Amino acid sequence: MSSLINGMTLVLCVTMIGAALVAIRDKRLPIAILASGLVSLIASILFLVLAAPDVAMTEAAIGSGLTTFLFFFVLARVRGGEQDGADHD
Amino acid sequence: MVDMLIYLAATLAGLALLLALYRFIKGPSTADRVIAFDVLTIIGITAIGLVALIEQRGIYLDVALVYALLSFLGVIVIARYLERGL
Amino acid sequence: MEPIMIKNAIALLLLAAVGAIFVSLLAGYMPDEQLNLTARYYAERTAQDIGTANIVTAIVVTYRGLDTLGEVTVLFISAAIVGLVLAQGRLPTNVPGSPQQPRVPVGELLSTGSRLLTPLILLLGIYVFVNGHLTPGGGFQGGAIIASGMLLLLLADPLKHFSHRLIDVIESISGLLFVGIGVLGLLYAGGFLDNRLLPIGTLGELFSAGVIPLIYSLIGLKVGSEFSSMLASLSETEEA
Amino acid sequence: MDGILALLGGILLVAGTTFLLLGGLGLVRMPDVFNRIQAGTKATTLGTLLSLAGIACLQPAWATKLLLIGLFILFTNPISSQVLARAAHRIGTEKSPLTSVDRLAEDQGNTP
Amino acid sequence: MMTSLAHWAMAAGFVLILIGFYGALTNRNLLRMIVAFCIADTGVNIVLVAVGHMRGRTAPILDSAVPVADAVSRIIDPVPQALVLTAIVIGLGVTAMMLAYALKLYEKKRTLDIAKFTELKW
Amino acid sequence: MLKAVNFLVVWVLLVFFWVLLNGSLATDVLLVGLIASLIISLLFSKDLALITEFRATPPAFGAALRYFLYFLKELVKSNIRLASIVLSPALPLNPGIVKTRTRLKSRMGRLMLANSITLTPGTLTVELDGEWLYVHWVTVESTDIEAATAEIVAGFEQHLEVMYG
Repeated sequence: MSSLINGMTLVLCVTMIGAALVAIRDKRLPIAILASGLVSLIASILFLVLAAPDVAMTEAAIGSGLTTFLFFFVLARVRGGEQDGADHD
Repeated sequence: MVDMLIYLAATLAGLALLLALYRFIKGPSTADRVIAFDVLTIIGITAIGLVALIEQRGIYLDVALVYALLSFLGVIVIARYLERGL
Repeated sequence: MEPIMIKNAIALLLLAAVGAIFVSLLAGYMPDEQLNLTARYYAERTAQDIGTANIVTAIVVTYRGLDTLGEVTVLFISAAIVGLVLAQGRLPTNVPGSPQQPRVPVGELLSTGSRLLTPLILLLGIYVFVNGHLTPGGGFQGGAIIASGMLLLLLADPLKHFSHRLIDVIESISGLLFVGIGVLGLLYAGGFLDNRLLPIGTLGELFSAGVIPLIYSLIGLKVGSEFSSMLASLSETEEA
Repeated sequence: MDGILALLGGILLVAGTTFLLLGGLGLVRMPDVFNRIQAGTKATTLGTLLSLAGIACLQPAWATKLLLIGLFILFTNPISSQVLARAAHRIGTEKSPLTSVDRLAEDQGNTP
Repeated sequence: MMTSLAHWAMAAGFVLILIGFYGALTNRNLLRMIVAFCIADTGVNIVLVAVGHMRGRTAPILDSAVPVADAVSRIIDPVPQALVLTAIVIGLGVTAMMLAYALKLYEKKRTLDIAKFTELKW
Repeated sequence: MLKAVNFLVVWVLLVFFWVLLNGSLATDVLLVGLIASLIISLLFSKDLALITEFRATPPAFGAALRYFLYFLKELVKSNIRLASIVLSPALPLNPGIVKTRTRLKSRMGRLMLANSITLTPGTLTVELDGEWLYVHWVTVESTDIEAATAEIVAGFEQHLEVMYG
């Protein structure tokens, strides 16, 4: 079944890079943060495919979970500053 | 036979993943993207189940448990942020 | 905007250089067919020396236990800095231009649901760190899950004041016990943080692998309370 | 006997992922946020439950853990959908022009 | 060149690192820079785990699927995994500190634009 | 007295959850589970008082079983209906948010009701305010409060009323 695993990896990699591009390019900060959470989420499935369940669980609980929550807590405190420095490009 | 079915299932799940990703990139509102995020997490749970099945390792399922928890918490944090309750 | 153009060009140039290095690394990479010397040692000896089913746990808690102690210390310091930075000299919150709106109250469904789910999430966290030597997971993951449960409490009842004292007490006691177990290992077993303080038992049972379940539980509690205090200090900045 | 159980598992798995695909399709086709919540998260919940059941048939030893994952999803998913729908309605997310009636907005007095 | 799973994952990790660097270098909003940093962090972790992966082997956890006797021939390298585990946890600590400082700077200056912080410029 | 009963129920349920999680009944697993659940139920049994709102009488158990079966039937039925909507090229929608009324008083029962309504596709609880339940409906059949209540809420409510009152 290694071809199945290879195909899965490809789809996951494409999804992850797409999400990363959204995270960098999108003008709205909440969406950028959400996209970076999605990158972590997909990365954690990728870790599982790479036979690293420990890392997958850490990434799911910490990288995708707590980091995103921290970002949103901070974002709720800086309302009004989301668009700062976005005047170029 | 069963192998064929597993292949088919993985293909369908992959297509669903790409559809949800399309919605995530397209938007238009933040709430739409949150839904797409939730759906992607749920598809991720199925994907974890499939990986566990293919690799024959039951211990991978612990990660799926954490996922089930995270999709819930993430959506709630973002929803509370959106309605200015955080 | 000329300077920004130049800046972007420099950034792209830098990225191209880094990208070239990455491509050459990738082109020259050949996956190993055999385990290298260190990994082979761990794979052969873990089951009999340490008694954990999860070899990553054996490396994190025992073989490289000192690093983990350092890691927990770094986390503690960063949690303390977050608290310190956010606590000192804050401005009055009602600055003109940002009208202070009352918080939207929590719906009944969320408050009922979170009451029901918080204990389950905490129990899941405990399961993850108690079984750290058998299944994927361990103190750090379990601690993160416990902090997520605390976050749910915080979300469902934003006005409820977090008991910082209790969190601090749990944090310091588990830290002290962690170091204490390490020192006991130095005195009664092979060295600092040696897990053979307790009998190793049979592979695959909950009470096996010496003191590893105990150490991982302490790490879980400590990390969980550190993350919780980070979350709490970030969320309570308005009231302080 | 074992073969029949495995076959049943495979069929359940395919049925589950078909629902996942339908959920994804609904997510793309539906016109506004609320309809997307309906199509997206509900169909995928059933899809995941069916897939988990299929995996349980293929590997009976994992049944308890899969049951637990299923229960967790079954309980957490509706709560998160409701909270999200409430937030989306509160911030006045655009509704599709097809929407025939909105009693909640009428009762809150803020006609969008 | 023989491609394998590890190659794909490693390429994706490298791409993520580049995307993260690009974002951190071109954005001027503090929080955006932190987001980009997190993405680069994830990319580094993926590359590290991919280095430890070996074709046709399974996770370094001994149970009924992997008996102790043939562990050496069945499991992958556990050392990178232990390293990455530490890296992710420390990554959260670093992110939390960066966020706390960003919040503090915002409270002082009411802006998140990095170009507005001119005190340390020369 | 009531407090003690509540505490014991919470403890037993948490231990049951723990056993499911571990998938084993070995003594050491049980011992750790008992201690962990004891600590959690000491901390949270006050918040979890709503678990004991379930009336532990024989008719209530019967109603719980019937409720579960009815729920499964509705889940599959409405999923298939929604699938047919999604697959049809014309996308026959008539969405809207209708107002319905519930008679349930217990918090747990109301949560279960809202969750069941949400999990059956086609209907989604948006807001629960007192006795009023605002439901988003993909294919609105009637905007009248009583008719919508009969269509959406009544099926689940009749079982939940026996269970929770």
